[in-house]
Amino acid sequence: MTDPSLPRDPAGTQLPPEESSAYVRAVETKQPANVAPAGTGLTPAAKGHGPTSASRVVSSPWFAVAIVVLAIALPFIDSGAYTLRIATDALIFVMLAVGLNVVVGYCGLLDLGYAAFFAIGAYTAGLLSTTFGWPIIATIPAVVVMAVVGGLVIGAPTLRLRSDYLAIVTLGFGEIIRITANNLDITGGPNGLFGIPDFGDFGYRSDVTIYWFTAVVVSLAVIASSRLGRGRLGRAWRFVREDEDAAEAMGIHTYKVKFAAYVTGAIFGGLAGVLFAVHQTAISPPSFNFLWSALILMAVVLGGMGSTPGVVVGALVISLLPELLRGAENWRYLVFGVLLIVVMIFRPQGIWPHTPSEPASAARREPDPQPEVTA
Amino acid sequence: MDYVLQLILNGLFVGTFYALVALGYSMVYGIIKLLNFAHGDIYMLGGFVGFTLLTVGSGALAGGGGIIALVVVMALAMVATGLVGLVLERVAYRPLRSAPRLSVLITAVGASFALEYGVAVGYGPNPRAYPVTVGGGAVHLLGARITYAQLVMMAIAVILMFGLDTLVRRTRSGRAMRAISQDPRACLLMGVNVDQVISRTFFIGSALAGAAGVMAGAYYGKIDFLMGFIIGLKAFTAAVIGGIGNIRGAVLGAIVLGLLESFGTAWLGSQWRDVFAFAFLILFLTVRPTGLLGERVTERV
Amino acid sequence: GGGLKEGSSSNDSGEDAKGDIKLGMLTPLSGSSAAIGPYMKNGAQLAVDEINAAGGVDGRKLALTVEDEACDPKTAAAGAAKLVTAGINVSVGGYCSSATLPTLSIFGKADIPMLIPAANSADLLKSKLKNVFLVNGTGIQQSQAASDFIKSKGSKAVALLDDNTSYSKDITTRTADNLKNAGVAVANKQSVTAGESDYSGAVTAVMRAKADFVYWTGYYQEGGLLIKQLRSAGYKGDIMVADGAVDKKLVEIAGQANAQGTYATMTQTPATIPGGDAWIAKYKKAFGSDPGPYSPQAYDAVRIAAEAVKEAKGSTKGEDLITALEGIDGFQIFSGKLKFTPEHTLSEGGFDILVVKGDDFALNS
Amino acid sequence: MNAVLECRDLAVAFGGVRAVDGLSFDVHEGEVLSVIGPNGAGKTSAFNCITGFYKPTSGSVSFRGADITGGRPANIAAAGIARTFQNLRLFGDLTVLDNVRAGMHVRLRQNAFDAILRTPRYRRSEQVATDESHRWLDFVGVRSDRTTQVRNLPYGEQRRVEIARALAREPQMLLLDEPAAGLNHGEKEELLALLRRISDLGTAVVLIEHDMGLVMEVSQRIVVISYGKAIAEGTPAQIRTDPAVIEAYLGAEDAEARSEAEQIAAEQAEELRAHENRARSSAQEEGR
Amino acid sequence: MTNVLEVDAVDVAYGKVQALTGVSLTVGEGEVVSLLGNNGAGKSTTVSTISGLVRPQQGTVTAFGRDITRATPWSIVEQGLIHVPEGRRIFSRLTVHENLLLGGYTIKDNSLIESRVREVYDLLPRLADRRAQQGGTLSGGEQQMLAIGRAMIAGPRLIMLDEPTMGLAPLVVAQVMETIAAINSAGASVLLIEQNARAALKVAHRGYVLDSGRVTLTGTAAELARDPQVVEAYLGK
Ligand SMILES: Nc1ncnc2c1ncn2[C@@H]1O[C@H](COP(=O)(O)OP(=O)(O)OP(=O)(O)O)[C@@H](O)[C@H]1O
Ligand SMILES: Nc1ncnc2c1ncn2[C@@H]1O[C@H](COP(=O)(O)OP(=O)(O)OP(=O)(O)O)[C@@H](O)[C@H]1O
Ligand SMILES: [Mg+2]
Ligand SMILES: [Mg+2]
Repeated sequence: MTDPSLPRDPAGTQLPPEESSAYVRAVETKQPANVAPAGTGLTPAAKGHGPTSASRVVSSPWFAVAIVVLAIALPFIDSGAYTLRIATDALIFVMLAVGLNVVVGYCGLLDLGYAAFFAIGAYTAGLLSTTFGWPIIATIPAVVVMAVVGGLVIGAPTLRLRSDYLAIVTLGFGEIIRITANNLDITGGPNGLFGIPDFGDFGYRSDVTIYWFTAVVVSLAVIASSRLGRGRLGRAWRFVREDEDAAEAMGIHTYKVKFAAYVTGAIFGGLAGVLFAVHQTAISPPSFNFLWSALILMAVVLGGMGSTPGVVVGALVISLLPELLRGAENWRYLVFGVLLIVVMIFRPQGIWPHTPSEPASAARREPDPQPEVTA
Repeated sequence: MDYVLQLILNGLFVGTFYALVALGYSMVYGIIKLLNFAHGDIYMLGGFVGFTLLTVGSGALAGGGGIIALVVVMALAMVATGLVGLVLERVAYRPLRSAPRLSVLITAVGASFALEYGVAVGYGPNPRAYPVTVGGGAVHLLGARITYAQLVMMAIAVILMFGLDTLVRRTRSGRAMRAISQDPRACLLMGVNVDQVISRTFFIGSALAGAAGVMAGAYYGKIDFLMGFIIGLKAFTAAVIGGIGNIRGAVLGAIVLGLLESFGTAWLGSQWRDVFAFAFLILFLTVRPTGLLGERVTERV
Repeated sequence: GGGLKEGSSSNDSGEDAKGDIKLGMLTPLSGSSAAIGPYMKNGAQLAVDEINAAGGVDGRKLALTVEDEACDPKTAAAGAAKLVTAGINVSVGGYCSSATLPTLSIFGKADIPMLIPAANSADLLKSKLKNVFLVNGTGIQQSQAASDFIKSKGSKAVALLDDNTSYSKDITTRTADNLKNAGVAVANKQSVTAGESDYSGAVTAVMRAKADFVYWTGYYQEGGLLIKQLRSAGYKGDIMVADGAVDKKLVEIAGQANAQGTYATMTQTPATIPGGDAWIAKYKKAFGSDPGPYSPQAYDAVRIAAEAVKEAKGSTKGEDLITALEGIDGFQIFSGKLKFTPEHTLSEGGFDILVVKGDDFALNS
Repeated sequence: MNAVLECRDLAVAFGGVRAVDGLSFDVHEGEVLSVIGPNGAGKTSAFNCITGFYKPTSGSVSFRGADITGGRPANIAAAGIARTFQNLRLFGDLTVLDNVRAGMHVRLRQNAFDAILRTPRYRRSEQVATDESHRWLDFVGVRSDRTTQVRNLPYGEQRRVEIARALAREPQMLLLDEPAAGLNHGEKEELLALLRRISDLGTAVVLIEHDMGLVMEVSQRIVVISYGKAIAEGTPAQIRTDPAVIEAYLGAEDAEARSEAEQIAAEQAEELRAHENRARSSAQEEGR
Repeated sequence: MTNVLEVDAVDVAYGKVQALTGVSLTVGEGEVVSLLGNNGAGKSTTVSTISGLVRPQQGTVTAFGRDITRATPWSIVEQGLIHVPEGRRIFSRLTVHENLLLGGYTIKDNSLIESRVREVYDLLPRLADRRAQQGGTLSGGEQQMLAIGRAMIAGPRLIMLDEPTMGLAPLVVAQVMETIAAINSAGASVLLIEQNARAALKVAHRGYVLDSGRVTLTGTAAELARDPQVVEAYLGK
């Protein structure tokens, strides 16, 4: 009776009874008037939430330690130039994806121009280090400032817009940044900036040093973004994503909260830009085009919006898959495209979706028979 | 004066092409809120289908007038791209109706890659020159210049816009389309075959894009496998300026974008054109957050 | 892989002194410039096959590995790392300048000489890396040839159009400088967006500037459209294109009538040198199609690499090869006799002026 | 008695429709005030004006002496006014507990860095949030699993969660928009008890309701709105017999409808009397 | 009396949640049948199963003598079986008038639609006042009237109303009940879900009580109104 082609929910439980139109399923859980871009999922009544939720595993300190250890160990396993290069690229992409996840996954703001912040970070670091001779490490505070400024400039007037209008505005912003970098002399025009220094000489091969540095920074970023998603601010993001009006009625200043998400995303993007600039040694506008923004967004959605482990997996897939298909030439993106469709059909919520859950500590300790509450 | 007029004419004409693509974009968006990133590639596909038909049929058409051949080919290409749109919806979008909205964005981008590189593999990555092109005379209007081909194409766009607008606003089907965008489940209870209406919308939208693809090939004389990418983005932008989901808005937005680009080029130079257009768009949306003709409803609480 | 410590590059070329001489090429096989990749790849392969058929270099065969650069810096850098890991001895690739820039340090650290056949931005040389050699004429030389020709035409108002990529913009910027020095007025200079179809904005600007000479430095796709749209807007003056646009397709896209008489600045190619026809025929026989942009340069890059190994007495160590390359003098390549300048560019990068006759470019006499 | 909230000549219009048209009323500290009136009279719109979701075109709202007219919803909520919505507006995808934590948002003392670094302050504050959420859920009597998504709960439970969420804000004033809609008789009784408990906390409650039984039972005062204006105000006993109210709310144009309406009103009055009796007897029991 | 609707031993589950177990009920020609039950008892699920929105695991649904267990929702509508859903489901950005027109989607004859729309306006004049207003901006009560009006355009032979009086003022409740009686006397059968059991049993001929997905009680309206269980749970002594 159950149609095997129907998407299943991640917990492996069955969907509601088969229904005659694909749309019936879709609509049940959606409120048409208030279309949050993050959308909502399957009829989730059937979803089971075990106490071992993925996001809890990932936020446990042991998991974090495991990631860092694994990451740091990689060069001992394979220190080939190619391995390190694509591993570093993938890690930078992970950082971008968890940053965008704050904006899109947590807060539900559709951002199609995220590469703008990546560019701002890369160019700020590149410019200060090449033209002005700063050590790369010293550029980081400047990058954070620039990313925040960028976030303010574009976010301030536009965060009130509804999702698709926000999408086009961010897309436009991304293009503006890229084209401006392409047209200005100080940014090196179409060739961009080159000869960007690395973090310094630590007695190791420079690509190994860069890899290690990236691994540490990205691990910290992943943990930070995962933890950010859980506290007061993280909850507020989700409230805003779910229902802005209801959030307002709870005293949540939705505009400020969106802003916080946007600026947080900007900082992540900017820092990823620094890593990218160092890793590439040369940066130029084509690295920050719309396709990049789209790919980062795809990493977030493919992995599972709002789910840190999912987004990490998504980023690894989106970053490494085309690299693995490198030999396929023009078939490369054909295969990539088809794979994307196939994956999404089988896992519509993403590879490792977010399941709303409570930590074990949140279970009620002792039921109060006679509630006594002081107002 | 003639210069300004020429700029306006340029803008109008470029806007016409954007409009043809934006119409389908907006229709599809209007009904299932999908940012169909593969739409531009359907336009590209239209160009290639037309190319193939014209090449294969060149012998048969050699004698006949190029224009008649073109019209026939365009009709066939519309059917072909319409069907591709149908299949795309069936395979890549329908299975994800219950998924988060952005999941469909992924399959749309996936479909876009698949179409682009499918054509790149099939036809090779080199651009192709169109076998039949429209040239013809030009009208001079107060010193500005516009060709007959351009006039015809603008007329086609306007007619299509009115046709579609009437369809969506006045007919039973159109009402159902708008209703589906708000509450598909309730539509079922009204007796609407939701899947069928959605399929129909994809067919129409894709056929329009296909027609635009053939026109582009015939007018500009060149097609390539990535030609849909930029125009897809522009169509999206145009649809948003106009108020996304709104048919008249799509056309109006496309024309505004065309004019912005035309004047942006003139005032700031080609390299700043898109910066000018996007900056204008951002400013505009901050004062008018739902686009030119977008509905402004006070959401009820 | 090699060790983690500094200096332990994974390319220990000494080890396989007996094996194949490994050549690596980065070229766009996907993305917007995917059309170019096969031309370069085939050109290089032709040289490899010829040399191997003639017994290789000191009895050692050449082996060519091609990686996609997609005209994207990140993909290019990963491709370069992959070639390094594969242990190539010489790099004979590089198409997009912006994608080639990040590969410089990767090959540099691995001590691999680069013979860059297509990318020719002056920025490639700015870091003064000793392993970088440009086998293509540079923007400096091309813009010189262009401005000389424009001046000789007695033009009064020149329009310079590029596609906002580094290659193209480099040429227009230098040409503009040269023309200014020569006292020729640049009436209009603009960058258009590649990948579009409608250039009426640019055309209108050219018409308004009353230009009598248009120089396009982008590729043939847009070049063809531009010529067509200029002509149909009633532009009567001369048009010239740079080497990136020298392709039969330009004529096809623009339409023969429109394209007739269009000039081009171009390094010497098989099509323009005596005896080149034989080479073209050979290419056609091998790959079933005409050679395209940068096929000859890629072919030459491989031959130069082989020559360098020969000069270095069979050593494939980076420094030996670089010394050998710097020492080569008089080796015949398509663009003339090879002798690298101290900056590692061609000393004899003679640019010819071509003109469209019929359906193709021919030498302008 | 002190007024917590004063509405003066509130008006809001949409196109030609004057949803609220010169509405004035006060809410006294700690009272239960019901707002009744025909469908479309402007009750919900009035709530929306008070809570900042609509900007009144004229008139003023002051809360505890401060003018809050046209303020942002979030600021008004932070000032101490909590509300529920006529159509449930829960965060459907989130857990029951998270929904209630939303109400606590403005009271939690932790920042983003605490969350990233897991400081003791963060842990403490999260523990408080969890504990209090449980207490409020107990208070409103939610019996379902609190760690699942709220949309899995039965409708009646969801209504309760929404009230718990509003209460978690610890507001001085709580606005409830038709909390009894869709509840059956037994559930209405439970709601009645809950409203009493809320009132006992000292929170002023403003209730929009069409269920006259409930309204008459629980309110100290009633305001009747029709066409955006208050047409009557008084104790339940006064309102029940006010001819203007019968005219506007229970209908008068049509004799048949009127008799039907009177019948319903009479039934409800009867119900009310029964309730009062019961309440009295239970009070006596407690007294003993 | 022939049955227009027969539901026979229907089971429905949402994933692991068993919503209905062996539910059987009938609606006779010209009858008003009321369905009572607590929150979550499965009333809405029953109606959705009949209208084809939800597929049962077991059992059959027969309408007008035809098996519609696997029929599509739109073909069920075409047969004259109209479901007015819980929560009104007005098309918020269509005007009142357009909402009504959409109710006649399955009718090809435009003049028939028009005359029915006029009838609805006569019956519910408040809708006529607001004909050009967007559905979403109506007050709760107005939306409910619109939902009922919209269903009437289709010319239902059997109309299923899911809590039609929720949120309505007492006067309007009475009006709605009258409207239901009017629809019924015009020939349509009615399946009515109501929390307001008192009002429901007043218009109904027969009724069923659902509890945790099972039919626990059935009888004529008068019988039910007298049943002590029903009085206790739904009528309140
Ligand atoms: N955003 C809006 N746009 C247009 N009209 C509106 C809007 N909000 C309310 N109205 C109109 O204002 C009037 C009052 O609506 P409101 O929702 O306040 O009524 P209500 O008293 O709450 O009714 P009910 O008891 O049915 O919920 C209605 O006629 C409604 O159509
Ligand atoms: N889409 C769904 N997914 C999972 N469970 C559901 C879904 N819809 C309903 N249920 C469950 O099925 C059972 C019956 O629900 P139903 O909506 O039919 O009840 P009802 O009698 O109409 O209640 P109410 O009076 O609240 O409308 C309930 O336990 C409910 O939680
Ligand atoms: Mg209301
Ligand atoms: Mg129900």
